[in-house]
Amino acid sequence: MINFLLARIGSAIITIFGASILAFVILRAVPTNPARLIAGPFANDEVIAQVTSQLGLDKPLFVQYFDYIVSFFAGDWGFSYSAGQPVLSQIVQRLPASAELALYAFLFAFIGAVFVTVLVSFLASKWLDRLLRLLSFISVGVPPFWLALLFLMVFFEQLGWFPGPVGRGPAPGSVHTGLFTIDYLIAGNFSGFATALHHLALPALALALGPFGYLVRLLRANLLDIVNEPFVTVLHAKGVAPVSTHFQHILPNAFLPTLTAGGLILAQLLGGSVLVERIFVWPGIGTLVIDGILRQDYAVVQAFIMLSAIIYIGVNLLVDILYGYVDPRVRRS
Amino acid sequence: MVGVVMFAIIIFIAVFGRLLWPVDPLRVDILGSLLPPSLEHPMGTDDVGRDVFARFIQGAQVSIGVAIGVTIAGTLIGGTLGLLAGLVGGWFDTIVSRTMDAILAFPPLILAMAVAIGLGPGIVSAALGVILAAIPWYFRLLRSEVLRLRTLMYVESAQALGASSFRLIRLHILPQTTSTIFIQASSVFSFSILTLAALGFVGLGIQPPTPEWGTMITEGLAYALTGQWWLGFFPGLGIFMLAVSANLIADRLRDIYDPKSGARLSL
Amino acid sequence: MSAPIPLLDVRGLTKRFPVKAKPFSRQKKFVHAVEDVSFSVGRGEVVGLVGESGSGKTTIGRTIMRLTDPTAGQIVYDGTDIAHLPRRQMMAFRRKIQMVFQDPFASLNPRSKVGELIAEGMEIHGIGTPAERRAEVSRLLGLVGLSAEAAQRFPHEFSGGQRQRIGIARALAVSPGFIVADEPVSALDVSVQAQVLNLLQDLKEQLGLTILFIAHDLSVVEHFCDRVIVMYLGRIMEIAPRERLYAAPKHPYTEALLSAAPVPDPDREGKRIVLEGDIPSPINPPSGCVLRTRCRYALPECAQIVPPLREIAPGHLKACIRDDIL
Amino acid sequence: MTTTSATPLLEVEGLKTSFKTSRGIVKSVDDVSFVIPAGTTLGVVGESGSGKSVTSLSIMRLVARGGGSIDDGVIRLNKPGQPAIDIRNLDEKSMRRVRGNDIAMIFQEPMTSLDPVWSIGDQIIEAVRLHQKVSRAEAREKAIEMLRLVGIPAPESRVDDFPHQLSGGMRQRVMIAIALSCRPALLIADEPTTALDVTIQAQILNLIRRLQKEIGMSVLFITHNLGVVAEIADRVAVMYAGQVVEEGPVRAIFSAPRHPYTVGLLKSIPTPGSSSNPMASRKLDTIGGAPPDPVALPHGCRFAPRCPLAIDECQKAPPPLFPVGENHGARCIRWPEVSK
Amino acid sequence: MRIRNTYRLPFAAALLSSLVAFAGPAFAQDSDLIVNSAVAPSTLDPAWACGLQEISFIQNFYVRLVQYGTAEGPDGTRVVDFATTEPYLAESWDISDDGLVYTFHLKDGYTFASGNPVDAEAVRYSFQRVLDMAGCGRFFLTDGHIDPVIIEAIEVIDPLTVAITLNKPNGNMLGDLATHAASIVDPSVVEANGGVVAGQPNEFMAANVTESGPFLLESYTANQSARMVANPEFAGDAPASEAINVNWITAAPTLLLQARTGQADITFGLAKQAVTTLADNSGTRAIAYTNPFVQQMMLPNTKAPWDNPVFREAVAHAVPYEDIVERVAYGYGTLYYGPIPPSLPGFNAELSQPIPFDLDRARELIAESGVATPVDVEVMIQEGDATQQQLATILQSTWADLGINLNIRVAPAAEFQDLSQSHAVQSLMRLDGPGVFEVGYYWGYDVICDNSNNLTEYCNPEVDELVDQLRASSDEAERQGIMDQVTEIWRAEYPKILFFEDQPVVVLSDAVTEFTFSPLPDYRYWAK
Repeated sequence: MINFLLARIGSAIITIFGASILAFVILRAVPTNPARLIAGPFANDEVIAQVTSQLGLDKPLFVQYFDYIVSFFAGDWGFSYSAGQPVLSQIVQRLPASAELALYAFLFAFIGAVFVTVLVSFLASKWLDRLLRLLSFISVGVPPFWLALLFLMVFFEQLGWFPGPVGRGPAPGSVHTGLFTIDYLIAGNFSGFATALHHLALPALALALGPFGYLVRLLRANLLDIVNEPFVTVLHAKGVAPVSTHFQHILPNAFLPTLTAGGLILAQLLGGSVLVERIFVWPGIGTLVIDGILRQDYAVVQAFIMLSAIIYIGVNLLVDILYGYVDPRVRRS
Repeated sequence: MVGVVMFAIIIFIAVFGRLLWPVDPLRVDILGSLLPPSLEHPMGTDDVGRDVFARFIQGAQVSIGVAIGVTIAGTLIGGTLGLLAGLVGGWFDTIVSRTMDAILAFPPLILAMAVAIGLGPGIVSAALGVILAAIPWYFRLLRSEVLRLRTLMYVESAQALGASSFRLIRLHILPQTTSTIFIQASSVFSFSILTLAALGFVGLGIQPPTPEWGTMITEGLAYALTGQWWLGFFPGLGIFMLAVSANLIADRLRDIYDPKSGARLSL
Repeated sequence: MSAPIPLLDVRGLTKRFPVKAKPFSRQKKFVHAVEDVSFSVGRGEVVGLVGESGSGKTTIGRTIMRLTDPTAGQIVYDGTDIAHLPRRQMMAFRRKIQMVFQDPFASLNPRSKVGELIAEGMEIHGIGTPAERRAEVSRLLGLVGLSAEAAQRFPHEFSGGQRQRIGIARALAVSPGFIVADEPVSALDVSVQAQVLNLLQDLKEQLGLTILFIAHDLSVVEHFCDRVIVMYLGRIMEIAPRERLYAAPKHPYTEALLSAAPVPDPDREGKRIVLEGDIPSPINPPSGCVLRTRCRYALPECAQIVPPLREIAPGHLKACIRDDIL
Repeated sequence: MTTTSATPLLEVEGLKTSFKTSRGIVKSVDDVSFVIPAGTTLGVVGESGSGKSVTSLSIMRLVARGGGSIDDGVIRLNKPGQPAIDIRNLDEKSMRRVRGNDIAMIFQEPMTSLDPVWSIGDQIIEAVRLHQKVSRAEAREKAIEMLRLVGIPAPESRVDDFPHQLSGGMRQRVMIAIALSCRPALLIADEPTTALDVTIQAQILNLIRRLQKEIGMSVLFITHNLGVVAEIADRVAVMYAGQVVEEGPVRAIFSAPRHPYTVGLLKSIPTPGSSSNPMASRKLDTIGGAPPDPVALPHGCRFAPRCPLAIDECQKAPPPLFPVGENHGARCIRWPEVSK
Repeated sequence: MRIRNTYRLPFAAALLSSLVAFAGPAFAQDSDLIVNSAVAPSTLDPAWACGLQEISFIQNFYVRLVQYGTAEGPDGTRVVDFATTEPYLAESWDISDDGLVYTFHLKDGYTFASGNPVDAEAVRYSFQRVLDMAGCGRFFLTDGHIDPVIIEAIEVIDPLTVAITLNKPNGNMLGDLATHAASIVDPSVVEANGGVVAGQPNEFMAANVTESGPFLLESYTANQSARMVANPEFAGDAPASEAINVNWITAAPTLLLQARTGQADITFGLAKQAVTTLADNSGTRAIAYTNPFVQQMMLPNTKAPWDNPVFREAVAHAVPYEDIVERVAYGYGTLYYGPIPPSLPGFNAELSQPIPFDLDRARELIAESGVATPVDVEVMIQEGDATQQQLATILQSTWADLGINLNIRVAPAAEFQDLSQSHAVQSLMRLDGPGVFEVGYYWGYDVICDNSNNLTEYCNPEVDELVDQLRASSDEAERQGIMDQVTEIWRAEYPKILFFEDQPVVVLSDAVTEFTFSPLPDYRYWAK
């Protein structure tokens, strides 16, 4: 187990470094000189040259890379010219909003997918199965930002059931986790909790639908595979009731691969949903990055790319470890 | 079946739309702006009075054209690398696999965005971004296919006859992977459509005034809550139909050729 | 009984597969698939190679075919050591040594026509013109008992036995002198198995083939082979002409194997010697004699030395230190 | 050895099971009848596709999962001292009580027949607790006891192992432990040794024989290996193309078969000891041709197209099972002329 | 060890500041005035700030020597009057006869948030800092005279007296001292946080304020929101509101939504089309003001084909001005043609009649110009600017009939700025106007020769001379004469296309009781 862990962590670190080089090289290809942006429109060449050397942009690329990596892991993720703030503090500020949205979207997608798929496969109704498949295709094919727009037009504009694109709603009085729903619960403020959830619902659903469809497809395929395994016939031959066969045997077996996919999805979501956040004006990392892109504030974009990669790899690593813990085949070998 | 019909409709619109609806997608009619759908303008008009349907048609051409290009390029590059890595092995395999791992460390959309930013906004850099994001998927697929097929008995039996590696690939390995590649390609096609639209949505897509669905949605966003829903709705519908039908086709193919494997790539 | 001049002489053949090493672990682990195996096959002889799973019999066949490279040892075919021959020079031998595979479903490319499959070897080795090859394909199909129009059909249109015939025709297409038949009938139903065995017998007689017949079914080997090599866990236990081996096995493993094989005779009585326990892992084979953990005759010494394969009678060799048994 | 009780433990009469496939309806089992007296072993032999596995799944009523249905026939289980159970007409819940409890089954693939994410102990415990009212701790004790019974060394520690940690032979032992944990009246063994090596096969056959004696159960043993049948069965049913073509005591079947197919089958296997007979031919006797297409079965005798004794009459009507000796039947109109 | 400590610091700081930021909105109260606007400030440093959004935000936290007056506005609101200058920190001032020395007498009792007095030394330090750092602020502070810098010396006479010496007279000096660039910052805080480095921005000051003005910045989340409360220690007039919540909302639908539902009290930056949908909305009123910002297309006069004045005249006639005002500006635009925007003092409507849309005339002029058609021209617009994109699209379509192929190049903000500053594009669109509302300042970069900020590259030595006279003069009549003269010269040369002067629309909720409009919003006068 220790060896397994060390090996996974080792390869994760190598991958992160590979990814950081990639991110660095890609973004340094940008033609515009960030110094000019920082210096402002009335700056003369002298000022621009000053700022350039202040940013270290006149050094060789590999030195810049080295500097960047060293300072990145030292907690200095660069300075956002468009916000006049260090990137790290901006990201730390916005992380809870993205994390909360991601968490709920993930829960909706994962719990929804597992529940619906297992139910449909248990009921073994061809008709329901077709419906579910269709639903999964629809959900995978919908561009999330368009869906967000449709949600707003229908559930906010037409029906008025949910709040419009106004972000997270009122903040709780005391801050513990930065996740509004949790903080409200800690404070014992249930109406606040309901409000926060109300604000979360539409963006989280818009975000959840794609992963939901993906997970449904995956889980469905796995369930079909497992149902045809000989051991299921054995279970029937043992006289195990279909309910237990399905939920105690087939589901755990089919669930394991879904776990990995779930991890990837969570990692992607945690990195901020660039698209949906923008529409719902969610004050998260996604919005920050879009602004960064539009203003060519590359310190922000680069930090975000690095962060996504690290989260992605980190969550993958966690899932692998979890998987090893849950699946006896990996655990003991 | 539904997939094929939907796909056919969109392709038909893309190819013959201009003939059936010969309206210039760039023609501005300022005073006729923001008109709701009508017989004269089946999808309404946009903020400077351009016919949304005409733009929808041209958007279909752009989206499909680019997605096809991306899919083909991704298949060729990723597939070739995968074949080589699986066959040659050794340090080549190690280096390429590591590189692919690094690429896979990025959520696909983020990677495509990074490339599009790095190369400057535009359809070419957006397409390159999507290609780069798609390559590792092909690479992994082909590499594992090669490794799997190499141990198959009929490949060994050809090897026992003295067949060269090249012959093995050409006659015994590559033909077996076509269905897998095709399935993968339709997934990637759907992925490209969605990603290109997403890039357009964040302003990294094609340059106006050429209509591109993702960009059209962004532009329509501002009008969604002032009542002019048609600006963003129809291009979204186009993306939706194309992506869903490509997925349906991929799934059908998978049912036919490879009923065991699940979905492979998602946004 | 004097052994004929060997066509194939295997000396000290060893094949170890590295096990995917755990990171940070010092010693590399190997699957000891074949350990120091020597035997020979005479021209025109049919030699059976029997053993249970993990005995290394299939690995020997694949190594002779150079589908995998041996770790050590020599494979001398007709005077040339082909164990480490470079690709180009090996090509000449690919014509001379051919293989019939176990699974007739998996060993034929489902997308190629039968004619193409049979002609492939000729094509690779540049034998004949396309027309000549077509004629040869028809002849071969006739030889294995299929009609000539089978060439135009795909493998899935044939039954298991027919496919195995196609596999045989494919191997014969390059006129080999030596055939490695790797469990050629074990995937077939009993009645079909008999047909294929008969075909192989006919071909052997007609074409003077030399065959290394790999199998786990003792009665098939007894029926078909002249000489039998018994393997266990990568090593040869016993080599003997079939009459001697089946009548009077000299190695405890052979004895147990023969005793364990079910016989279609409800009246057969007699005590059955059941080998206790599982076959040990080939990654950590027992020291000394690999059988000792399951052998009822095992002595403490058995753990000390690897028993050499020694001749106890003309043409009869065994790897056991005890002569006081059996 | 065989006590011929008045009512056999299992009676199967006129069983018909079919599957819907894309090519048409496949009558996998067509009018199959046999009985298994208590405490005896019936060996069912046949080549692939002959319907032997479907017969066993029909008895367990597990064909529906594969898209099959039992169309006709009677399957009756007579446990001593209890009313007969009509398996075909049982409701699903009662059927579940029969499965694993009265009739247990073991399968060909020991590698895939166990749930990979459950420990073997839990899988035995599950079986025990399904049919017996015992506590978990008691069930665990029982599981360890069963593991010891099937010859797994150190059962106390292995009870928490997972299937992937066991060899094929060990897994088959675990399967047997699960099957026998509720002391079933009938054990159906569907090719239980086919995937195993010959020395392991011998171990498992010995085990089944030993346990059968200890528990006093009947066994329905399905195999394609005539040697195995000869060793384990009291009676033998030979199946061909969905039908039992011959049924009788094991000695009679091997020494005096009355169906041409049985004869052909026996002749086509290499005879052990042939090497010591210098006169023995190197050629085997074979059955010409191939089994019929399951969707286009011959109208008359299904074996007729391959039968050396076939006459025109054989094509006309399906032959019934003729009594050809004591408890011995053969589905051949020319049975008196058939000899080995 | 040392290295570690320095590494740990930024982490801790970031975490801390983020916690503070979470806590920030928590103190928002119902009584707060809510102000929403579309664009967020990118820096809080007065020496570095350039754009409207920075200027209008920053100026609330700092006191300046002088301030603009106010006047009656539409709908019961008021407007800031850039023509008048009133005392602020300075009680009074003397200007030497030659117009070169300005001596200010400061009020006593003003303090920084740190408790330090706002004295003559602080004024000197703040001004010198702006000049040394050489950022945008210097341009405002010097009225654009940076080469050489017009301010020759800043001297502390005594703690309450400071003198500024110019190297040439400038009629608008007091106006410049009322801008954000002349904000008085706390020298002790600046020195403690990086001090002044010539030519370089200060990261601390970019994210923090050293309050000397009417408001304290209670919380600030960049690009998102801020809460400001009245500064209890402020010695000047207290602001009309106790606390103001400012939200920056880039998403147009949200901005509209919050305005529509009354969640925002004051909303800036709504799209004109969106404003029209609020016409019947109860609880809000949309009020249009004027400011001298003009939607324009720069036609660099030195680049072909724009180097041909007749061709420029032709394209100026090929713009459907009225349709554009109706459907792009939705009526919130003023048509004119001249070098002075209508809302800048000195505008002469008589002389600045709009150009008629006349395609036939344009065709004639093109033929006359000798420019061979079809001709390809490129126009750069800024990414995300819907209005510019509409205008470019309209021109593209309209000009296609004239044989002019207009290619649109959409550039992200940074690239846009880079390319326009380096004069590397054939033409570009811009919403542009002066940061100091005085013609001299505006012309000082927009019409005079050899000025990198003159994006039309218009150059007429005769005009240059007139501009110099104008900037030195303080005589109203003389100034008007010069302005009219320049207008006539400029107009004849068609240096650029002027689509319309943009009328800013502010949406006020009915709760708002006091509102004073300024193009550079000053929050002091707002209340509900």
